[in-house]
Amino acid sequence: MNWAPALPLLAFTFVMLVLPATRLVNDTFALRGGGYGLDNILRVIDNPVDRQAVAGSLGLGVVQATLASLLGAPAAWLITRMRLGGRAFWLSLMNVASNFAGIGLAFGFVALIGSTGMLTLILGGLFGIEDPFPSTGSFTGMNIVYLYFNVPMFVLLTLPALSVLKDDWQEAAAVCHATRWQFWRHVGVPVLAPFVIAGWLLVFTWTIGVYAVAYAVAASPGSQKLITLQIGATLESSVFGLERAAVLSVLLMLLAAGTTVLYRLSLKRAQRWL
Amino acid sequence: GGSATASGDYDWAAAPDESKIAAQGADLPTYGLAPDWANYGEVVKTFCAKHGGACKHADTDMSSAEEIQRIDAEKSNPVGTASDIGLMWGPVAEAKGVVPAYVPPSASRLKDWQKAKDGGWVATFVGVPSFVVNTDKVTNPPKSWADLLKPEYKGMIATKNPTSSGTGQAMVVAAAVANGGSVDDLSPAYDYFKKLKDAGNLSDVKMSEETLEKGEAPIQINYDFNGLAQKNALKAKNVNVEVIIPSDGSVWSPSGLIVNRYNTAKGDFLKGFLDYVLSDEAQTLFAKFGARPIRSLNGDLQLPADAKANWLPDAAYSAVKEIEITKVNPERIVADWEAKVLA
Amino acid sequence: MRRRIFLGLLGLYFGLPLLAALLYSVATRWTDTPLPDGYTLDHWIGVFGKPDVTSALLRSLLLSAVVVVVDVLLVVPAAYWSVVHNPRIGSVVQTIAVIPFAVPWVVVGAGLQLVTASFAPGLFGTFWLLAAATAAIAFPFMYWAVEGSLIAAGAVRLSEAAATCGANPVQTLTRVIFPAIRGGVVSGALLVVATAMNEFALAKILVGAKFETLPIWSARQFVSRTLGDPNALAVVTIFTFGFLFALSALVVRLGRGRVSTIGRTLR
Amino acid sequence: MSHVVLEDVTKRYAGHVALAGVSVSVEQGEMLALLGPSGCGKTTLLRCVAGLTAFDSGRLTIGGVDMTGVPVRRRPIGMVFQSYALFPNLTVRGNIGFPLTVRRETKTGVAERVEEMLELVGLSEQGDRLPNQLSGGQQQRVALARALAPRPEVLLLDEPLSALDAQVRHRLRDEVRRIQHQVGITTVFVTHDQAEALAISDRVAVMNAGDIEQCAAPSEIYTAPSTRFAAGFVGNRNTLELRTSGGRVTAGGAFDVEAPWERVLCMFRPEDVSLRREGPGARALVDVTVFLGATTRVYVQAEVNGSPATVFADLPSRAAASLSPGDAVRLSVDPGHVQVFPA
Amino acid sequence: MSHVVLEDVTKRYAGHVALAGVSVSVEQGEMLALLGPSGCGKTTLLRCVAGLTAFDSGRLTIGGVDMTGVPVRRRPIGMVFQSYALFPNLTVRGNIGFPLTVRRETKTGVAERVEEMLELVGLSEQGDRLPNQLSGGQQQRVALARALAPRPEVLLLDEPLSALDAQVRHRLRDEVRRIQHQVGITTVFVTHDQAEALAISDRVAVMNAGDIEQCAAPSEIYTAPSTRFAAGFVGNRNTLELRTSGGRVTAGGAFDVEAPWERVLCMFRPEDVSLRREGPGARALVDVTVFLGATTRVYVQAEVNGSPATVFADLPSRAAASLSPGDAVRLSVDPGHVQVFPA
Ligand SMILES: Nc1ncnc2c1ncn2[C@@H]1O[C@H](COP(=O)(O)OP(=O)(O)OP(=O)(O)O)[C@@H](O)[C@H]1O
Ligand SMILES: Nc1ncnc2c1ncn2[C@@H]1O[C@H](COP(=O)(O)OP(=O)(O)OP(=O)(O)O)[C@@H](O)[C@H]1O
Ligand SMILES: [Mg+2]
Ligand SMILES: [Mg+2]
Repeated sequence: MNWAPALPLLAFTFVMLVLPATRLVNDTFALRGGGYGLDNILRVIDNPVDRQAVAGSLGLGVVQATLASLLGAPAAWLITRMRLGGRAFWLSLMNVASNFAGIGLAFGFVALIGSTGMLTLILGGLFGIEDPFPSTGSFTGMNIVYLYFNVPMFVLLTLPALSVLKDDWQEAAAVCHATRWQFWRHVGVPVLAPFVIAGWLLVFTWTIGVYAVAYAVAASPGSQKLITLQIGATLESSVFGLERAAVLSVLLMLLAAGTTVLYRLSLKRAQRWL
Repeated sequence: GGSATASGDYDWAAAPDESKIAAQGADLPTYGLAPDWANYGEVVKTFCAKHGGACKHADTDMSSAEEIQRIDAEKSNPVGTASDIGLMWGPVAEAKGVVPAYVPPSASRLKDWQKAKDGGWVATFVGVPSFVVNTDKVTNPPKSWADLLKPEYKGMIATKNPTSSGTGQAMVVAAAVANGGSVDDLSPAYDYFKKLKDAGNLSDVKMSEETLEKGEAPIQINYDFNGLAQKNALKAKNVNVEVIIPSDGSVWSPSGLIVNRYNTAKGDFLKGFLDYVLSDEAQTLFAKFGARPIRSLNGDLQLPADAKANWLPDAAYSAVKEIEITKVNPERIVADWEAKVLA
Repeated sequence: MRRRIFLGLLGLYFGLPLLAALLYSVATRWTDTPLPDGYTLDHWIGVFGKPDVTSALLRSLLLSAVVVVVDVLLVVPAAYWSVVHNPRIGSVVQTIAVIPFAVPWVVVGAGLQLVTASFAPGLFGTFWLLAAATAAIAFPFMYWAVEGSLIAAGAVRLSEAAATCGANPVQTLTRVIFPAIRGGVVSGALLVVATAMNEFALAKILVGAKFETLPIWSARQFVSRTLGDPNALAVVTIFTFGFLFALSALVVRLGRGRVSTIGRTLR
Repeated sequence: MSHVVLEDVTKRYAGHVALAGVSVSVEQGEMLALLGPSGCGKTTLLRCVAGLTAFDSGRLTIGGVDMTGVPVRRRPIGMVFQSYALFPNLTVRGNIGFPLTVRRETKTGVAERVEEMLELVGLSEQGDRLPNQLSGGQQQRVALARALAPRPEVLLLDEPLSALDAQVRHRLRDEVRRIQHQVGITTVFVTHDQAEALAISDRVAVMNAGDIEQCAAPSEIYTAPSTRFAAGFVGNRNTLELRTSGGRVTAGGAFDVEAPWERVLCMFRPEDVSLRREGPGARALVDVTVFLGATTRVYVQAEVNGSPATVFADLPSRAAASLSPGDAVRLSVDPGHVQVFPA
Repeated sequence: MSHVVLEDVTKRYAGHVALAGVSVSVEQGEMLALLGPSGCGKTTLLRCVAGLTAFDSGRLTIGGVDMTGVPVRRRPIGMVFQSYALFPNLTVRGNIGFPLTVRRETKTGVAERVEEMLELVGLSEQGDRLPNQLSGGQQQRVALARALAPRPEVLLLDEPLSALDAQVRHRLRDEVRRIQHQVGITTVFVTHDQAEALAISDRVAVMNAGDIEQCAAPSEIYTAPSTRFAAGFVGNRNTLELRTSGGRVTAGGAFDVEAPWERVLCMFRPEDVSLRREGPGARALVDVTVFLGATTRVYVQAEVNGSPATVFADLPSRAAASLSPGDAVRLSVDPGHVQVFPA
């Protein structure tokens, strides 16, 4: 078949993405002294901090994906039912917020719920609540910050899928004497489930890969360990070898590949009835 | 180092051609040598003016390791010129081969461990890891490392991360020396920080001027000269900051200057600059910022009183020790910190 | 009613950090009081009076523009060919698109640093490498948006119709397909711009001070070893958010809410 | 008493009148077809009966009970949507059983009724398929079975056949009619296809612009439309605009009828036109013949009262076979089959 | 010589045969209808002619020129798609002018031709609208004008009317026919609606399972189908499966025809059935009558050769008015109108 018009893109992405990725795979197995082996991987497995980081990232991914689904699914549903004005506002907000995963975000949250943040002081002043918020560098605090871009991410991911839920199914359920709740239980939720699962998987992957925010909120010794932070630290501190960064990056790629397979399977399930 | 293939035909060992310095400095990208860091902005400006030029100094903030790596990565298309490093990274840079074999004449005034064997880096000024405290927030500021363990400072102490920051690494050495260790034995520091962490006193907030100002992290372990600069800056905003040298000990931790061996197009400028930072003039400029010039530490420089205006009284430094910090292997600190403190 | 409360709380969550940053950007002194001690526009005036900020802003805009152009030129023909003639292109591209989605961009940057050092050392540190790298990490957003709108516009049918009208492939692409998927291209471009405006890791690793973009400038304020300017950072944060929000609202409104600005789809 | 009664029901959408005071009643066990052009308000009327749309004023009773305030799911109705609206994740059995399970009927009770309905619509073989594994016609039958399963008193059908192609449509039309007879359920059937309305229903209500123009048995609607709109909308009709003289209109000898207005529209059906070689009638020339199967449509150019007019006649194909373009013929229409309306 | 000639064209999709060696030719200026059930290969055949689908073996010539290897855009064809495939961003004028502008015709040349085409399809008023501002019927006409604008030699129409509702479909069917006559262009028209095929074309090719079963004039297809499939697919037919005796089959007195097989299918059209109160013929009881407008379909239960059979007859509505369910009648069919096929 004919590939010509796609060759520029394929060549470009090959050089810019596939080659670096391949290089990382190579560095995962290449030993400092020459030759190939599993030493680098074993060293990462042995390192308790790397283990903490893997656990932290997976935990964050699971919690984020779950919270983003729980909040994002109804939000997306409500957005689809809005008039143009409201929809334009919310879509734009979701759009910008989903990309707002950087220093500005960390800054905003510190100014809001840091120990001397605006909201902290208001709550403390008005209701005498001491320490109402966890520190943004802790696991819980990070979850609060990450939702800011993950909920929009989930909304944007699932919005197109929501259009599969036809209005007349609700009406049909009503004339079948079903309550609204029965409609959601028997039809709405089962139909949307594959898309929600797919969105969950993508948010999970995305969360684990986020670096800039983590860097901004959690770079102190006491804060939550994450895979990306370990990678970043290696890049910042190691002159002679980036093996650990390579190993952890390959781990991220494997996670992504795994979730992508699950994601495809989940969507395939949806195809059964669409 | 100095192989002909990588650095072309440029003769690093020769004395700089002073006439070229102004032109070569016209465009000056540096790594980790910010104009607001230790008065480097002034230092560069004065040096350029001296040679009849005006430098356009633009900096990218990096850790020492990143600087070395970066210089190596861009060797065939060199951009970076000069970088500030924690001195323990000097030998690392030399081993990596990113610095030229040039020993400036002024380096003769330094002790052996304060400069490169084959050239390419020199110590510039020293800082003391100390406690920078927002006293509006902390009415009873800690006086010693031991104080930091008190429960009243729960969640208040922010530090740099020794896995990536030179300041953080110096802090580890200081804590080791204060707790009975030495440059050869940093283990007391790890035990200490482990205790500090388990006590819950370490904050997981980032250490920065902003978190200091707002009292997010009211106790920060930073270089004395940075603390003094912050104290002055925040005074303008009516925030009170104290810089406290730990009474149970700390260390004189030198910073150094490395220059990019591959950037031969600016070779004369770099050689001149490497020499200049040890001149009386440059050393005085460091002092005015609050950093002790290395030559002053060595007792080789008499500073005018106004240059010391920003300093804490000498008495505060009585427990501070001088050490050969280049004996410390920074990559070792990263590994040990992870294994012994974080795990 | 319940949906009002839900949306209200959500709006509050999204609005409050911005409000805090906004207040910070107009605060004279703000330490441990719930609200700033006083208000001033000095930071705003000061920030945009600073040549380093304005030129960083211009650099970011230039970078975004170049990246958008590169992505459009690379992605549109590929997506078109994939949808209309060879679906296998789509599978390959989708597989590649996983990389920037999963691998932190700082790692992509490090990998590129290693790769260019071995293959094209002359490229390292140049604006073009940064533009190319940013285009590479942002391309999935463009691809998803364009592919989605190609399918929605019935590109296969339209191409066949154009062929029976006597149009050659280039005429088909420029006169029929491109105008029909403009909405998708614009929304893809929006996400690409948002990415390029916010991207920091690649810019830091690949060019740094040589081409200081707005995020690098912000990072300098935030993580600098010495004195940052938090008020200025607040100004830039609010400005960037507002700029992208306005751009986004414009695009959504022009598309009458149908061409949503959704780049990633679950299809 | 009538089973479903609407009295003066009105519905406005943003100033646009969708129902302009509709009154109509449907007898027990009767099938009423709502026929009208797109946008005339058929769906709106049906949705008002179902409760899916709330009307602005008027009254609706079903079985004598006022439906005001009764939610959709408590109304004794079953409904088939134009798009079928089958639940995509449920099998055929799941769809048909849905209205029963939501009422918490027993498992076996549900299963029995489902089999019964599958039997009724002839889908016993396909019970375990998903809707997207069925053809359009099969989906339509599932929708019908689902609507009938809970034994509603009234069945509402919104253009249930319009998405199907002609052949399937004809077959299913007869099937819907058969099932309705068999079950004996009161039914309202919305369509814009007049042939369908005539074929399927006991009575046809012709709607136009939000109101019912005529409601009568199919043959009456067809042969004796009471309004010009009904005449033009139901069946194909030739329309001639003619001038009267002395209270009568003569169409150049084609017919001669009373007409109490000055200018009139004379409408007559193509099957009521006769074309003969000889004899009385208006002179005409055969233009084109279109073979329609059993009949052939013959277009003729006639001269009626001095001006040219195109008239079409449907003749049995065998009779039309002898006519070819250009033949001269005499055109006549039985005056009893000409409807006259003011122009 | 024929204008479009297909010789033994075959096309396979992953093992599934879409075209099983089709040979057919279309004369200059002729309209050929391709009629067949869904999935029989009509679209595939049309797309092969257009070059949108490549066939596996066989030969296609247009105007005597072999089309092998000729790309779509160089073939002398115009095509109208089922979904119209209008360019959404171009106005009506832009769409119609598109095939001309891509050929780099002059601006005024394009504009003139566009106006001409707008005139032809009666859309002069709507020239500046966008496709989504047009009704389905109007869109269809734009598609037709676009296909005709570059004066192709051959026009290909793929179910151009199937997306429209019945009334519009009938009107446009006649219009397409008129335009085709007026332009005199060789046309292939795909449809699965037999009434449409009969009404519109000069010849009808009945397709089944990838092959053409019969290709003949509409009246011949209708009255003398050559295969059982054609007989069943075109028009409504009663089908009785009967046993012969002595080389003849008698249907209980309804008819008596030759039949050279042991078991046969007798097929006859409802309009060829006569029902009389008295006289010869098979005994039957009227079951249901369905009013179809000009005709009424009467279902009767007859006893044919000892077993019950349902037969339907289409009678003029006036004649059928006297029949009601339960009436006893005599059923007969003119033997000349009975087709006999082996069972
Ligand atoms: N939700 C609505 N909002 C505004 N106007 C509406 C709405 N629903 C229907 N209408 C308008 O009310 C009128 C009647 O609509 P309705 O759907 O009842 O027509 P219909 O006879 O069913 O037509 P069709 O045969 O096209 O389905 C139309 O003019 C339509 O545009
Ligand atoms: N691209 C394709 N890949 C595989 N099979 C195909 C493809 N296109 C058509 N077919 C198969 O070829 C056969 C003929 O298809 P075609 O579209 O020609 O039918 P058709 O007569 O036009 O039917 P319809 O009336 O439904 O449009 C069908 O069985 C169809 O499933
Ligand atoms: Mg309707
Ligand atoms: Mg087809």
